[in-house]
Amino acid sequence: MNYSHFPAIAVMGLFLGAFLVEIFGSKSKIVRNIIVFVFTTCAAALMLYLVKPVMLDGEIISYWMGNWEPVDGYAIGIGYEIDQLSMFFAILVVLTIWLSAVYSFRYMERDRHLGHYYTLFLMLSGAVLGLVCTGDVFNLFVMVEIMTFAAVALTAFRNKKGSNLEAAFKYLIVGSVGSGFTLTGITLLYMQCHTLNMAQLSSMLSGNLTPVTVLALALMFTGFGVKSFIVPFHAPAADAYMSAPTSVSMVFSGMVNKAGVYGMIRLVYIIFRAMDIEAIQILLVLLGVITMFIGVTMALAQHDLKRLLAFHSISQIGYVITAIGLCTALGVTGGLFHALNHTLFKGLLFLCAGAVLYAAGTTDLDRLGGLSKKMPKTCICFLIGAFSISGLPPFNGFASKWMIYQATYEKAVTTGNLFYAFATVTAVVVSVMTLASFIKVTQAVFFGQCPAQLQQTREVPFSMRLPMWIMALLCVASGVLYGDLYRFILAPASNAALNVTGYIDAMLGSGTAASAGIADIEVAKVSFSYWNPTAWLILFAIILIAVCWVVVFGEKTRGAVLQSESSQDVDGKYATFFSGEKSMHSHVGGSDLFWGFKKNFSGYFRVMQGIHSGNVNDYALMAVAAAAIFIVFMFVVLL
Amino acid sequence: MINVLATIKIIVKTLIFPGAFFAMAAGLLLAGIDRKVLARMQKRIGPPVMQPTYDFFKLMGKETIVPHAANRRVYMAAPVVGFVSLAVMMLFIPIGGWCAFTGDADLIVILYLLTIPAVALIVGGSASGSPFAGIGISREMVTMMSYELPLIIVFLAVAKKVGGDQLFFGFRAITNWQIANGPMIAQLAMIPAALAMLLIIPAEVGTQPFDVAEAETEICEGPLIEYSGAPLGLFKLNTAVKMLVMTSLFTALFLGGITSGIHTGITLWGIAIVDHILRALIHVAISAVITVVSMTTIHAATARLKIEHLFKFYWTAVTGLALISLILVWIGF
Amino acid sequence: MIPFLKVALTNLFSKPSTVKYPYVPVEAKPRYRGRIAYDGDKCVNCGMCVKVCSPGAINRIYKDTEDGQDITYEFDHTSCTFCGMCQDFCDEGAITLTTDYHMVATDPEDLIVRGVCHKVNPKGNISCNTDLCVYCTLCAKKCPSGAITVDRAAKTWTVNIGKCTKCGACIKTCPKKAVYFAEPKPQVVVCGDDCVYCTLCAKKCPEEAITVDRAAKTWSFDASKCVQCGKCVAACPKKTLSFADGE
Amino acid sequence: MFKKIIAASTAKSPWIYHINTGSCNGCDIELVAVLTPRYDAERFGFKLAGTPRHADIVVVSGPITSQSKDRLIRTLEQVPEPKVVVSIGSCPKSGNVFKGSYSVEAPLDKYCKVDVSIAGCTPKPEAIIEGLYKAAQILKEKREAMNK
Repeated sequence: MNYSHFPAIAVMGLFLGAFLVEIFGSKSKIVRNIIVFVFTTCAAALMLYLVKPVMLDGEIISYWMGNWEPVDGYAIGIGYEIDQLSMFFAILVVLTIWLSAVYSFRYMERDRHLGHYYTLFLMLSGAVLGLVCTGDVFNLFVMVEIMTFAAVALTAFRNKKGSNLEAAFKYLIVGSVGSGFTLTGITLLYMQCHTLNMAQLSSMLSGNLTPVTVLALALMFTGFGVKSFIVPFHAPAADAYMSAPTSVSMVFSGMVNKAGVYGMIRLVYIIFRAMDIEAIQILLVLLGVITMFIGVTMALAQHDLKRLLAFHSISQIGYVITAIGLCTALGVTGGLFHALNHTLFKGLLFLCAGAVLYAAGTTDLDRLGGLSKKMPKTCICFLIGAFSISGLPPFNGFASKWMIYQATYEKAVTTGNLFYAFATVTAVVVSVMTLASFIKVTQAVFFGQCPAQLQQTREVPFSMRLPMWIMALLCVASGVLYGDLYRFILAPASNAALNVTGYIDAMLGSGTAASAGIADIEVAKVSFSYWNPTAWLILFAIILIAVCWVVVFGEKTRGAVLQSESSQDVDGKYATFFSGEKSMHSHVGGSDLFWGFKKNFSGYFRVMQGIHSGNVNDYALMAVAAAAIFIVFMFVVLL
Repeated sequence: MINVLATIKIIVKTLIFPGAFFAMAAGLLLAGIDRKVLARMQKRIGPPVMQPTYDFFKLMGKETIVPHAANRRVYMAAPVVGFVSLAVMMLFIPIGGWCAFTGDADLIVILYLLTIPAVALIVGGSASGSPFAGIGISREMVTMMSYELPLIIVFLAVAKKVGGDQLFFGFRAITNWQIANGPMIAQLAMIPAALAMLLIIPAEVGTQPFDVAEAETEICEGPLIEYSGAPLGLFKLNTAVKMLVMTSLFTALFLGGITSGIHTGITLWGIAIVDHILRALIHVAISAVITVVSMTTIHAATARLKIEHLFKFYWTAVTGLALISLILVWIGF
Repeated sequence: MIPFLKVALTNLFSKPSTVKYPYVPVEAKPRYRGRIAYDGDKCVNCGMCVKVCSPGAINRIYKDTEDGQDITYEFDHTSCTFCGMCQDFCDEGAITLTTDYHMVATDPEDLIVRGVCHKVNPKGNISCNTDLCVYCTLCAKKCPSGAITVDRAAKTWTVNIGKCTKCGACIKTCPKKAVYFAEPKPQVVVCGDDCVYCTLCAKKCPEEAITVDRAAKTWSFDASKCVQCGKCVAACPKKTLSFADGE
Repeated sequence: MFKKIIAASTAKSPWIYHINTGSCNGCDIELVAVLTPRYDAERFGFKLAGTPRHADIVVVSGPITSQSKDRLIRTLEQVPEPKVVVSIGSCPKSGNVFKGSYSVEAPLDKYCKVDVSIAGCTPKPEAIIEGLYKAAQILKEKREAMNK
């Protein structure tokens, strides 16, 4: 079975699906759902079939569009190249697409024009899958463009609300500023090296960095920075995530900013191999740390659930960028693992937010409350997501964050540079603040007292809960079975990122890399002393015994006699204690928590309000200013 | 075939010696000593040292009322999860140089295991649906945010001191290093870090000046307001066991080398029972001394802080202390 | 913080200042107003304590006996404020507030102090020896039920037998010892001068001790038959008849 | 055996919750004085609890003004089961000098069974300790009664 065609088929299939849904989809719901389901599932099947050869056997698939083989060493046609790194991101992409599609069947049923919705959705997924599989720089840019415009259109999908249109407009402007920079960078590269194939570019650029290529690097660095929403460019992302329908914002946080990160890795690790220079590493780590901190502090101050989750996506991307910026084996593995985990738990959290929106009609933290008794399953899923993102041990957030701390501090100790230790400290503090903001959400939305108008909320239908349960199980599984995950998926992916020779030889025939003088970095076996799973088995044994005790003991207690459904008229023994008063509705909402923290940081928050002013020209100005800084920095450092 | 003796040994370790039972007994004992010494500092006789044990068993006997607004499952499960994580933590902290489980467990793992009891209290309080609890958990969260920063800096300083240019986060490495060149507290550079750690312990356990979250007078015991009977007993037990965990963490990090010289060699069924008992006793004695030094004296001398002062105190004074020692270690003291 | 630390550490090594109460008996200060002790014999049932007790914690239960009354005084400690007013106003010193403070009870009965005062009614009525009396009106003021009226100008001293509870307060206070319980002389009925000889008193008298002759306008009284029932005095339309002491 | 330990320790760690239904604060300061170094009720395990949910002994002071009546009833209901009600001072039992006023609904017995009453208009701290100690014994008997 010649599987080298599969990536191309998968990408084209998705675009074909988009086309078909546009034609047949607008008439009947069932036809539309079937088309979407069929195409997403077959794309997923095709890509997952490739996991065994690429990941386990270490084979790199190279496929030339239209059979345009490279002519005496020069690659002319568009080449698709799937190495372990792109396979890793492909798994991520495919998983997110499938789950979001299943979720949106019931979630979007109240909206109109669903035909157009699914077209844009399939366009977006096809673009990102294409972006991940391509080996050609310009094809990468084209896919980025399709992704951006599909994303902008989806953000403005519910165009009745004015704020959605404004958010889409902002995303469009900043997105195209970024794409502009990327395109200029690519043209400069093409002018210099007369080729667009990444492998060839990398072999030609490995030693001789001329001013033109350095400018190209700086511009493309900004371009991909914009796409992955790191700090100077993160503001439109927050609005975009909030206003897009939740099944789409899950795809945004799971896939779209990962695509930006993938572009960044390709750029810095493979094409320019600029990571050996200390200054670039410090730049990336600095950007990551700032993104982390600003993302989480802004999230703490939010009043809306989806906006809070958006800022958390930005801060978690900060984690991934910091880890990747370290350029050590453990760092890259940690970064990739955190990217995977982030897709899982952030997707889960967005799905739960969607469920709350679907059931309760609003995601405003001040007007929600006490939903855990009305929607118990969503509450459990949300708790699993919240505990994984804040990195509590049994869940997956802990495993990847732990690796990131180990990597940053190992880097600090080996290079003797205190800056990395500062990065570790910020990472830990940001992780606690993440926990704080999710405690705020659980208290504001799920626990506490239920306002009168939310008494009738019911649990969301099963087809929305299925993706939630799948993601929750994946979160727990990747947290516990983390040793095997590392062996089969993470190690090959991080090796592929660090060692370019395999990538080049696969595309242009063996030996070209050696001739270009690119030596293979001996990737140190990742030595982390994570505690072995037997300790975990005992923990689970204890928990099991304890839970049975609680259940058994639970029966004996004369627990709450569930009086009439309306919770307000319960009085006497089982009413909450109001120092004697009759228990009335007084719910400690999300916005009045963490008074002590906000008071101490009031100066900082005033500055933040200034930066997130909300008008487009500020954001565009920030993007261009950042590009200028990067250009100056690259010239000073690289030449 | 899992060899039976090993599993029995693991189960015994988990449930009896350093695990649940030992943690419970030693924790309640430490809490009793803390209350007794505090009373003596106020020139009064004070309760018997077994008082927390009596409190625990009395609460076990009380009726458990689950308020109507509470989410029953989470409300009942929260204290149990808290206790389980504390019991597991005791397995990984070396007692007198001997680790129940793999010696190379890691400071970061301990750091995160420390957050689970606090999160259990928070989620439990939030699940009880009372507005007082809402305020209580927000204060508990800010307290956690405030002591986490200096705690990680202290850990990094210790790891750097032990590791030199490689990275050793594991307890076995720390203990071996301390056996080789004397307890960490004797090093000049590490004294500020030890001081910072001593100041962190009361905030983590939540004793008087820093128990803003469970202020009896202002917000009627904060998150624990709706709890009664067995769950409340478990939460009180969690606080006591946290005392034991934090003090034994301090001993492991800063007084490592002292107690590791005990080898009487008398073995029973292959387990050096006598060594374990001796080690446990010395360990609890040291923990008691540290409890008195770090928690009781501050408790007797100061009044409860406001939450913003607590946050400012930890992010300026205690973090400063920890940073001094980190920089000193970095320069190569 | 430092000074408190010093105090705390010094306390740590000094003896605690706790009084181990249940094992070391603790006596209340001498003038502590604790449980009420009531001495029934000294009490003369003058009722001043009941009048003066603000929460009304004292109540009396009467039981008639052949020569007087048995009055049980109940002091309810659960409603007493221990102000000590009853002790101050009791001239006999029958009520004293002891220094016993152990007033803890599971059933309220234990907190009620009871005492019985056997009151023997003195035979005669109060009367005043006019030559010793200097009309200083002290006895009138002292009388709890206001039975005595003294007119300093007219130098008259009268007593209202109905109101008098025979408590003897006046006897004690009279500086000249002029007031005394007079021997109960056989009462004699005396007719005033505005009698109209309507013979009503004669008809009312059950023992026919009074004979009236309308024509001769004469009124005569036979002391031996009289049983001092008082019907004649009540019946006289002109209110001229009244008791007086015979010899 | 476990039941015996629970019953024994119920007597040894009674937690007090104080309800002031309009008292002149004489008894309130006296009750708190009991926890000071001189009298130190903590020797017997007494501790002031913040909420009725944590309470074993409920100490009621004050003549139960009409404002505080229904709050008193509700709070008494919220105390978990083996509980003991103690009236301190003479106000709760009879309304003391305020008896007969339009706003005083005095005897506490109307609302719940008073297990121990400590008389004295501000009873002496030693008397309070004695009363609380007796209340702790009653608590133990109630706990044993619950076992059967």
